[in-house]
Amino acid sequence: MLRPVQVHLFASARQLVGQRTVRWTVPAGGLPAREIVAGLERRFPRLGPTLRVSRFLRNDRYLADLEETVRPGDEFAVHPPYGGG
Amino acid sequence: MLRPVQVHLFASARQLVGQRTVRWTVPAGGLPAREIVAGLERRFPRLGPTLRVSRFLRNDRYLADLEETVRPGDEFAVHPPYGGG
Amino acid sequence: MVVRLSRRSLSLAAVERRLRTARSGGVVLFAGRVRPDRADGRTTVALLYEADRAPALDRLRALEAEARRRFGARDVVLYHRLGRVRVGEVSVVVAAACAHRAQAFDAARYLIDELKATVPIWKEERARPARRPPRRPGRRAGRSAGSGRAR
Amino acid sequence: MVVRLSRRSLSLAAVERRLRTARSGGVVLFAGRVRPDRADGRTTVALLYEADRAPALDRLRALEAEARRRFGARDVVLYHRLGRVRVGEVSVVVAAACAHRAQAFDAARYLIDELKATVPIWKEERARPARRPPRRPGRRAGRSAGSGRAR
Repeated sequence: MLRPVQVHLFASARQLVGQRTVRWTVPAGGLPAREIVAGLERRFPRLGPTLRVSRFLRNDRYLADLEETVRPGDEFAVHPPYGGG
Repeated sequence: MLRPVQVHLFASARQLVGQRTVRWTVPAGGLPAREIVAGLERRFPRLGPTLRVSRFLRNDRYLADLEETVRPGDEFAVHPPYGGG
Repeated sequence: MVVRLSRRSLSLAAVERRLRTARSGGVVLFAGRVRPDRADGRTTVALLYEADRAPALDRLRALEAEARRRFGARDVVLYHRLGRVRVGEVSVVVAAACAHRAQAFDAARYLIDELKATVPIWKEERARPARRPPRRPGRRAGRSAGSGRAR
Repeated sequence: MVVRLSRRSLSLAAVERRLRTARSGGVVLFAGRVRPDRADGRTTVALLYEADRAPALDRLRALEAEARRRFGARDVVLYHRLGRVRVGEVSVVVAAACAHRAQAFDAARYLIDELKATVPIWKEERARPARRPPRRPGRRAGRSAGSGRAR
């Protein structure tokens, strides 16, 4: 049984979706990150504008690009623009 | 009896003269500050270079210029370049 | 070096203890506090801060290393509060100890600018409406024991 | 506002208490400490600070007014120690609380630069010679009980 990808949503992304974490099923060989992002927008259309200004991480590392493969059991994070301080 | 001017020397000026305060006799009508400064250099020749980079105060106020009159009983201060911090 | 994300409030005395490196001539510290005024006329009562903790700590440690490399910082403090921080409280502290003051100013400025732009921390406002009539000093006189603050 | 010349050591906690103005978004603080290293290879053990007290306080108050005028500083601390200050101790603190951080950085930088250049305070070094052999850990074993520090 394949473990899902855990998609962690922060700040405005979390508020728009109403959930902190979304489970995402991917095939055994994984998916390019851009397909996860596109899938999120299809499932949560209001998230679109936020996704276009967000950064993405796989297992706590920033993605080099959206072609990076996301595999079953990975953690995937959506970071809207930062606002600390 | 006329009170002397108290000339207060700070930092390198004090070290060169070896005294913190020097008494200076001026006539009842006072003297322009430049004559006090010239007199200090005559009396303490090693003080010359320091006097040329110092600022002067009369009664805790910076002199507008060296023509300002210094009167009996005044306090006159010699400030070499500052070095706080 | 101190890099910390914490729900607890921070005193400058704690920062001072961390910056006792005798060879550093200058320490510059920036403390950011929650301000009450908002552009829309409402009044902020608190900010809620959240972080993506592991990558945030990684970024803070990278900023510390960069401050050492670029500005010769000998000691660095990077501290951000998480959770609810009320108006007037300190939400963030950065500090850099360097041999000379110009470096320390540049390092502290770099650290707070980069922290705000590149560390995964977010804030959410808790505000109350504008022009709320002042409350009477006789407290809890009516039926409501509510504090009047947004949650 | 605090403008002070004092022989007593200063804690940042005391500065913090003075900067509790809730409306200020950013506080920048500079603390200058006595450094041991000298250009000539000797080692500073302490600095002796003196001031011409009345005009120094006048100048510090003028700097505070100027920081308010130019940078919108809402609270200012200007503190300088006098007398003997040992290596590693803080000799000067300036701090400015402003609505925004850029102003606070500019104000603090202005205050320390102007303090050094225009306030009648002077320092005199107390140093010991270069390349002194390290002292043995067995202290006061010989006939001399001297500390080896210059006075």
